[in-house]
Amino acid sequence: MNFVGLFNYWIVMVLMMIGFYIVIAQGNLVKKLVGLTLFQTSVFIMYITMGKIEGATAPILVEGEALYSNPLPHVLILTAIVVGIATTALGLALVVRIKESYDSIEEDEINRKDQEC
Amino acid sequence: MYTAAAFAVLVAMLLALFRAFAGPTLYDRILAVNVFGTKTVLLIAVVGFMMGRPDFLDIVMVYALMNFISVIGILRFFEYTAKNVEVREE
Amino acid sequence: MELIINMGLLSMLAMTAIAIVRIKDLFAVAMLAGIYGLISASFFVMMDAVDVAFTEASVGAGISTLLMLTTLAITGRFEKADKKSRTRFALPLVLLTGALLIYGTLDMPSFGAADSPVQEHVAPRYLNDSAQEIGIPNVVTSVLASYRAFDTFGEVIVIFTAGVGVLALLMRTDLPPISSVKNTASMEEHMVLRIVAKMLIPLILLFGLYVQFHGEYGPGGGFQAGVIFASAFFLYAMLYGMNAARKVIDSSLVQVLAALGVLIYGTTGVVAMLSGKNFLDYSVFSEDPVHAQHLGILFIELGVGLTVATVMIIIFFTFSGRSQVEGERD
Amino acid sequence: MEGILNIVSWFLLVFGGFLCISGAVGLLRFPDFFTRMHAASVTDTLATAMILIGLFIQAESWLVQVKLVMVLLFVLLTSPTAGHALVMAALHAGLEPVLPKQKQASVEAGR
Repeated sequence: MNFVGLFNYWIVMVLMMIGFYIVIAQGNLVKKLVGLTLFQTSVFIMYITMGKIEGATAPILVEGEALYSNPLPHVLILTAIVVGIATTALGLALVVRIKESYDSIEEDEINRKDQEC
Repeated sequence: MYTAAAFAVLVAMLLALFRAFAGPTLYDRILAVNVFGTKTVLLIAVVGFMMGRPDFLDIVMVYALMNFISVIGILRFFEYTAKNVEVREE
Repeated sequence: MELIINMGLLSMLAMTAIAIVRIKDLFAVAMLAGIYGLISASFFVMMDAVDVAFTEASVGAGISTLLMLTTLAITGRFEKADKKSRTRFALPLVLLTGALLIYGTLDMPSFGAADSPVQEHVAPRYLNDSAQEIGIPNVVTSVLASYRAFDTFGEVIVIFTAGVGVLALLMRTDLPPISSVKNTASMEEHMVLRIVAKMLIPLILLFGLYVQFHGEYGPGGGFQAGVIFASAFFLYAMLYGMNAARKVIDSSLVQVLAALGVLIYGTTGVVAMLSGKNFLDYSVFSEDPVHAQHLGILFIELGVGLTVATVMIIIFFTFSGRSQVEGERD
Repeated sequence: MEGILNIVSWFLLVFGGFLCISGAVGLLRFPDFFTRMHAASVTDTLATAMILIGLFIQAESWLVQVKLVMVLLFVLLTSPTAGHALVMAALHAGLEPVLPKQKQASVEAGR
């Protein structure tokens, strides 16, 4: 088995699953958003890993370098990071509103209060 | 020798990470975050030289800046919210 | 050696993620998320993605930690223990999915291979031709701002919309006028911090401008510059209190500027259309095609920087304003 | 000349690396927050200065050297400030150092 060649992808999958676990198993809404961030970052790492070429250098052209890593994943991920923080902020804003109307950010308590009404 | 320095910084990062996991007080964690940030600054600087592209020191600057800002932020919000909260966790 | 650093950083990422699962103190979780951002940004530097590392360092380690903490100031610090029933269901599901995904990776091209499918389509064209067509050394910027500028336009609008959404959810119109409130800066006792910050803020703003306009030649550009620019204002607001910051930055002006950034970007495209070219075809700006590309990239990076900076300021100030109101109510 | 500079920078880099590790060991092993703070902040500043100066000697273009000096100044300005703020916050929050038994007794007697 190609350990060195696939190690990055395995870590990506582990991180992805940890994020997934937090989202489905833990009830606190802020923690869920942290889990989403973990998941998101694992995808970033996967893209960037794919763009890397052994022995290449960063895609900013200089004299005397012939081999550059793939710039396209960098562009996609760069914008994705900023969009990610914007959407996380939106999620956190929703959490604040939920806290104000339910006085709790635990999923179970919110569900229970919903059923009581 | 870049290799030696980079490796040493990496080990230091690992140790700081363990302190961040262990706590026990929140201030220990903040300290660990701060140390970790400074070590990242060093790592990126050394790695830039190691890979032969030392003109990326702009990134190092951002790391130093963000490290400072996040420590200030943590302190501010901690003081702001936790005036009456126990220092020790749990 | 680079391989060892890579693996070390990745293992640290995994350890941090596991610690995040286990720790119930959400303040500590926010801090670990900050560390997670720092590590992944260092990893991006190792993978030659300097622009991405730039963005992740400022966003993942800086801004998102601050936002989490501001939220926690309102929602409370501790999390309830996990429910047994739920973990019993979740753990096997996660393990199964993970095993399937890892089985899937066995067919992936090996890390760093120069002949993997990703490298063989459009990337060689960008790398070989962008020097003649666009004339700037940073290929990431030329792809971002010229080849795929329409895509970036979409991203900018998403960011703008998120800012509008946060405002719609959290804005208070009933905030008392500035002069009537006592300045409730919680860091009044930190004299040293305040003086150092006073020295740093102009430098940070200058650095932000450098990143904005040097993005064609080195790592950087509108996205990163916007975040750095905004962070100077965050520093001011954190150390001198929200009221002082509200005096410096008029919130309605910031909202107008956020829209203006999108407008600059869109206008650049529409001008090209009105001159009979395609949307965002920069060749209308000048006779010399390379010069025209330079001008076009300058305009849209300006739009991006403006929108990102102002949206970040809007988000942070709206959150902090909310927590300030909450604090006074208690 | 070249050779001497190389040796100096080699020494600075390696010794800076050593200081990093020793500070981190202190951060991990010391008994309470204040001693950990001491270990971390003292070595942090020195190690950063040493490594950055070592790189400064190796740098080939003046632009890189200017940037290194900027980073060094920035770190020298912010790192002690953050440390100061942190300790002050901890003291205000009522965190107390762990003292040896006799000292603890004398402190309590003094109250």
